[in-house]
Amino acid sequence: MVEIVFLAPFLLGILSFFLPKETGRIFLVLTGAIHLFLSVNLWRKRPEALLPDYFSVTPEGLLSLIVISLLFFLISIYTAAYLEESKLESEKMFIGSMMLFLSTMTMVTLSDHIMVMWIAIEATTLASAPLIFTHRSKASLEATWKYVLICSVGIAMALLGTVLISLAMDVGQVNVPLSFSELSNAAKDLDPMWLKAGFVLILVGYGTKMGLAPMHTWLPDAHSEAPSPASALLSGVLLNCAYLGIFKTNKIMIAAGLNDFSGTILIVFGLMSILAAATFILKQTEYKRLLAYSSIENMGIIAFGTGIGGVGAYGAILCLIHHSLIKSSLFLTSGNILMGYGSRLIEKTGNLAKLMPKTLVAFLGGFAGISGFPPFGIFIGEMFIIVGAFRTGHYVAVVIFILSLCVIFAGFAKHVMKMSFENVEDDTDIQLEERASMIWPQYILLATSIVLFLWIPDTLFKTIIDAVSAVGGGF
Amino acid sequence: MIHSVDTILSLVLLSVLFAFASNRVTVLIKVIAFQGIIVSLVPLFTSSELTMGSINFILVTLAIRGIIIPLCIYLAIKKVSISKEVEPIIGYHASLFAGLLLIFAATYVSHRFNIPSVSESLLLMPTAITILVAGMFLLMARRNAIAMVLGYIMMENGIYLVGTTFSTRTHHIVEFGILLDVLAGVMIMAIMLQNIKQKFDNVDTLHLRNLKE
Amino acid sequence: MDLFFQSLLIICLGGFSALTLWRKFYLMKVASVLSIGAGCFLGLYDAMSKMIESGQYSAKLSYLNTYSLSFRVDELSAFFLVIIFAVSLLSAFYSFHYMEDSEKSLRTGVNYFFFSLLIASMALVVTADNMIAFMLSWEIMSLSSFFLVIYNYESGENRKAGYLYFVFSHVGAMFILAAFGLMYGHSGSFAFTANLAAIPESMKILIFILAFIGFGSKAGVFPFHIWLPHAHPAAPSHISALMSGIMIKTGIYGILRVYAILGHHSLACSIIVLSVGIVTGILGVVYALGQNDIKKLLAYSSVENIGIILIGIGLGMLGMASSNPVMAVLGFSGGLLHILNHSIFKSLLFMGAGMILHKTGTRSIDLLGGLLKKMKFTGTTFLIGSIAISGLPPFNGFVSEFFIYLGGFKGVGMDKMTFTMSLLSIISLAIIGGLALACFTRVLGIVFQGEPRSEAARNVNEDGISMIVPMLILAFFCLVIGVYPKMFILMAAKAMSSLNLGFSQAPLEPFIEITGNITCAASIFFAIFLVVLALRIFLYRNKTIGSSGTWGCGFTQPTPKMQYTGSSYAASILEFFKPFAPLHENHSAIKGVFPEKTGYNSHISDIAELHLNNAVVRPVLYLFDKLRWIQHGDIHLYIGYILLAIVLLLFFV
Amino acid sequence: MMESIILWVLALLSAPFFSALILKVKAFFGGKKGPPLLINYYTLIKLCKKGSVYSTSTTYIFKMGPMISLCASVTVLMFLPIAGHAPIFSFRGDIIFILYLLGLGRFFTIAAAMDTASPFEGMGAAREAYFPIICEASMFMILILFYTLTSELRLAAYFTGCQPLELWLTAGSPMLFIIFSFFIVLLTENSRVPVDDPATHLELTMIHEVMVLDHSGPDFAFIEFGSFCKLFFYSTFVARLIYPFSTYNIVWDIGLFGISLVAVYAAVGVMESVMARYRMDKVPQFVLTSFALAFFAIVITLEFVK
Repeated sequence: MVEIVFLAPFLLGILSFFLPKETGRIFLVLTGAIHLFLSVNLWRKRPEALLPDYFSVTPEGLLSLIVISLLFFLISIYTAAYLEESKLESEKMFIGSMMLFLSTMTMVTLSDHIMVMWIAIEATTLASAPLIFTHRSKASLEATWKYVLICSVGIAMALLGTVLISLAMDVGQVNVPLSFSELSNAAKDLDPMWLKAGFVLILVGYGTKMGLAPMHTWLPDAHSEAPSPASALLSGVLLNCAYLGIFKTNKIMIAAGLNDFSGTILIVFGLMSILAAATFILKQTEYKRLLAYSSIENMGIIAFGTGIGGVGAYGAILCLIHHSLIKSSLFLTSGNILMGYGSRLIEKTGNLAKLMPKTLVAFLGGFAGISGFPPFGIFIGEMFIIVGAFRTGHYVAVVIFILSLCVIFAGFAKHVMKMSFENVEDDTDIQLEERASMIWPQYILLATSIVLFLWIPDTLFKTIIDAVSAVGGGF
Repeated sequence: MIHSVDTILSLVLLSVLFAFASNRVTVLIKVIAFQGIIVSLVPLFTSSELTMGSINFILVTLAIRGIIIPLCIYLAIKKVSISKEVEPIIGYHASLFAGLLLIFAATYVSHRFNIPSVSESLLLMPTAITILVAGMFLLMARRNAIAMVLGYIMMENGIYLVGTTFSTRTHHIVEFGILLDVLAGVMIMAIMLQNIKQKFDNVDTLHLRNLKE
Repeated sequence: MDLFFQSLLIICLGGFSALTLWRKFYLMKVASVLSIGAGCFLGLYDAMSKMIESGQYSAKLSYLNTYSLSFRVDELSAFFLVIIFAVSLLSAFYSFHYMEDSEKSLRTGVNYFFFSLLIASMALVVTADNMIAFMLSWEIMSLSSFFLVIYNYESGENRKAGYLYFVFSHVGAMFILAAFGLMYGHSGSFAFTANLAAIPESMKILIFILAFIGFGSKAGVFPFHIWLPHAHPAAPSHISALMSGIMIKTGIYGILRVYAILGHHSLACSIIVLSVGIVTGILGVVYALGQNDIKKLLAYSSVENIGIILIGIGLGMLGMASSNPVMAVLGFSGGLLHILNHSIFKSLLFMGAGMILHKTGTRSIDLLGGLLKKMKFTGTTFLIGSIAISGLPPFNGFVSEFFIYLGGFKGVGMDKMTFTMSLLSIISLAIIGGLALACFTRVLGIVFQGEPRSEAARNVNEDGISMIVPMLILAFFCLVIGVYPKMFILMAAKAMSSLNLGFSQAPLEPFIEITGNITCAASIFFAIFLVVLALRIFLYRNKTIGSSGTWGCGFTQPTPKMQYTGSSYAASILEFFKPFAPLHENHSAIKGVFPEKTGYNSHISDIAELHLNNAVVRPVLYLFDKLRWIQHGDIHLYIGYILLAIVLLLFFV
Repeated sequence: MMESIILWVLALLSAPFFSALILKVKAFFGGKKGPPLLINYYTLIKLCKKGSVYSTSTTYIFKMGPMISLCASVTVLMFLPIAGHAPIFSFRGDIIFILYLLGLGRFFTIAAAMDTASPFEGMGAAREAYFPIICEASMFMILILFYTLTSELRLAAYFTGCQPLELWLTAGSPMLFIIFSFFIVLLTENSRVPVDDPATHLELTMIHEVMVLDHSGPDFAFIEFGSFCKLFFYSTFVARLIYPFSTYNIVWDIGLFGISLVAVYAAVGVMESVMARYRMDKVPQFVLTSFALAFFAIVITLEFVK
């Protein structure tokens, strides 16, 4: 009974619209807990789906699911405190959308049918739009508008891509269900030209959602305007969901022996994303946008790693997991900072070291993690990607990769130094008490990254290997 | 040989040109509704066998694409009494010319590829490509937010048309899911339109370019 | 678990205990200093015994299920371990009285935490035996030292220093990673012991260059040294001692290790190392001479010494390239010994500078003066350190430079290229020696001698036994190595044996002969000194010893302000190096018959820093600035991007 | 060995005498009678009899300075093959040790000068720190040439017996360059005209003399004696190069060596009499000349002679 994992939050989400505010918060945490329980259960049992044509438990899906579930649970704890502090008007809407969002993302991870996956991914857009619009300001309206429109257009392209893949089946006279696993098995017989065209469209489509440059344009707006817990969810898990679509399509490509084609495209998009992130990180003025661009960078890294294949693909999966953990922690931290200083501008924030020491620990930890310092997992992921790229002989690409990472680090570090240590001009009084439930979720997320950096449980490891071996990854 | 569906599809092509040239939002909505109806009816002509299920599905599609979606937008406009000008970025004449070029190119491209279409229709593929790209054109060339939403719907229609051209293997439930998604998307966009109108007093996207870099 | 890992654990324990005990300031200091000290002591003992037994110890930890983190202590590692633990031990004790601000209790605790991490990670860097373990420890080292550098983050200068350091170390790490990536690309294994024979020679040179840049940026090799003179002064002095004394040597270690792994003895690599070493050495000391900040000066002097070490290693490599084992052995052992020596006297000097900073509150040498009278121990040990760092006998700096000289002279008799490089190394060593002498007589003369130039320098005292004793110990070793270098040079020679030089046993006889000669020469000097001392005592018996002010050559109202300043002392030498050390003066012109009070200040700029700004930072910023239009806020074009991406990609289908 | 020690003692004893020669030559050029040849001995004895006055600014380094610089000079002479006879000590690389030992002496001279807090002594110290850098470079340049000629790195290998002749024979005319180069180094290191004028009365223009302004009594005697020894040391180099032979008879050798030494000292004297001091900023160029000469000598030797 796989479907319950996404049906449960769906129903609970609908239900939450009818609950009073205070109950809603508890309900949210509860939903997170239930979902986590269900996901862990799913992980352990790996049951068959009721609708095996549409849903199945795949290793890559499981990985994403468990990350989503864990993140959502922690974020829901934070959200409960956050809502108490921030006094949103549309709290009910927010909580309900969070749960629906969770439900749709879960559906993405569990769907195996290419159309169903499309439906689920489009549904995530719709479910998350209210989250971005929470503040009801002009800016958030603009961000939501861009988000909905760009993502819808992009994802429409993915739909076209899936249609083209089915065309490739027609041309190649393959008659199997439209599920990723079946398609991978029959990939050799698919018509390569239409498959390629389909892949391109899917890549652009889901790439829009994932935040690959130049389709990333909605991302910084949406992340900066959404309330921080929502940004954490968007950046931490939504991007992964979109990546899942690309990953699975790439699997078909590799099975069809077109890995050169798909790999090159992924590498190019990855590099473009990293460069785009570098462009805007250098002189960024808002810290939430900074984090958003850093997400674009990391998505670029992941796409690059996937394109490299081999040990690079393994590195990409590690980056994916750890990026979710670290970036969501960073976004939650940014929520604290935003509430503390009341401004999104880097200029107006400063001297976290003195004013918000506990937040600073989470902030610096997250920064170190996201820039690829040990003991956080992105370090090892990036290392694998780089050595993998050398192994496969992508010298030019890896040189660009390394240099732009350096530029990004220089830009990022500058802002972080400013925010953490530099004095703010006037005596800012911090309007936030650093309470445990707004600090510990971040700490736990970072600690998870550290633990997973040092030690990966066998079952998780096996799942990762199952996932990457399908895209020609390994070690 | 002229396939029966080609007749109505040529009307769709014409409607694209019409949409490009028109400066009124209401006209555009009507064009979209017309396209929605035609596009939903195409499977009737192309499918080899018609089951009860598929006929039902066609009816539902017709209802959503041809009626509910345009109505949604129309109501949204009505409610907030938005100015009717589409505010083109690319002028009407140029748009018209682009539309002609587009139709030509679409025909050329679809003939280049040897697509084993399930139907013998000559115009199906060119029309699909045309409205797909035309939708994107509207998205890019019209400042009016409503026109952009309409462009998106047109694009979706195009994709649907491409899908019906050759995909017979998806179950209706899946297609229905897709349809639902589109519907929900359009509804959310309609809500956004209302909000834009409330916040900015009109739906010109000129106001929506403050977030950058 | 091996004693080595146990000692690291104890060290880290000290750091953690500081984090937990920070509310009780003295308890925290005692606990963490004792724990870190005990760990270092154990580690030192262990490294010594490994050095003596020369048994290779290796450990392998399974990592991420399929990989491993392997560590191996061979002779080279043991050599570095000895240095790391010894200096860390002393600086841990030094910190006890140095970190006295109980109001910054939490910050001190954090400082101890990262201090312990830094020591542990350095020890792991020099023992790491595969790429993963190496990069892991390397990055932890960078990270923890970054936090140590911004200890005093209130000052903008320190923040800038921390930032520069952070960026440089990350970029450097990326270069190292690229070098490792190339190796991995050919061998498909993360192990350092992997067979690299299949790599083409040109690729080996490329790998070496990449690694050299990466490690060089940590070691402070010109032009990647820019962070160093900013970061070392910013850190608390015991950290500066640690960073300058050993952390930058891990860069040298990396270069040596990569050299050993590649087993590639080409002329090209040695020429690169040598020429970079020469430039680093000379410019380092020139900039040192131009500094007015005592810790900055010491930092630049570290750059200089890295240059000397590189000259030694480069000569060794040159010897290998021209198959002259004696030259190779002399060069490498000189370079290695200089690593040891430099870590001794540079920590000593930084500790001295720390004492001055601690007591006077200023680092500007032109505000100091006459400290020797008030700070007997600091002054004397600083004197010893200064002599040693100038490479003068009978102290340790001379011994290593002597070996490098001998190595250089061995190369003089060889073919043209070797001859030219050797000639350049010898001459530049001579020039570096002379400049270092000028530089350190300047520091000594301005800071410790003469009359105090400010109130801060006038009222000083010297206390804090835990700060004095480490300096005494270090000074003692300066002398011991200078007079009895045999044991230490044998240590260096032993370390050399894991450099994969191709001959199983390095010829040791020349060492014993040379060290004997040095001991002998030093003894002669001391004997004569004793005779002269006796003579002096004899001549001064029953004499009247007068005391008066310094003769002012007719000027009867001398003030401390009339003394020669550090800037004027260095001015004429800097004039000579003007193209490389542009001088910026800042003074208002004197106008009128009764001019107002005026001031003068000057500083020299580092050309690497200038050019980094002009040639790298600005173009990069410009380029990316130009790209910023892509995100201009207009949704229509955003949708256009999507279409464009599709259309472009469809062309490739 | 015994002979070496005797020679060393002789050298120590005769060093002040030779220095007085310079004064004599200068007096001759000035048309004066000049001080007696033993003037330096008188001075030393006089100084030794006196007590000292120390500045209140000074520390123990001020007292160490004279001792160390004297020690350095005296020790250096033990490695010097006087009159072509083997020195007391000699080992591979001793020349480097010697040069650095002289450096140590310089270090302490400078440190002692800085100890007095006198601006004039500081000025002298700065110059003392500057010019020898170039000297040292040219010394090493010469050393490289000698090494290529003899493959030895011992002072004894260059200047004992007929070794200098060997140098002349292998290198030929470039050796003339070396003599000049050495001579310039000699003038610089010992603060003679045209680098420094020991007889001037203006402190601003002095180098060595200004650095020792505050020393008095036996301390000053040490300094004076040390500088005599140092001058002797450098003069020996030049003397051995202009008289490269050896008769293998110690008495003859001493005699002929003495004569050539006299010639060198006289040359210094002549130099001082006919030349004026250079402006301070011209001095580096002058010293660089020696470096250039040595460099050319190497180039020529390697390119044309071998």
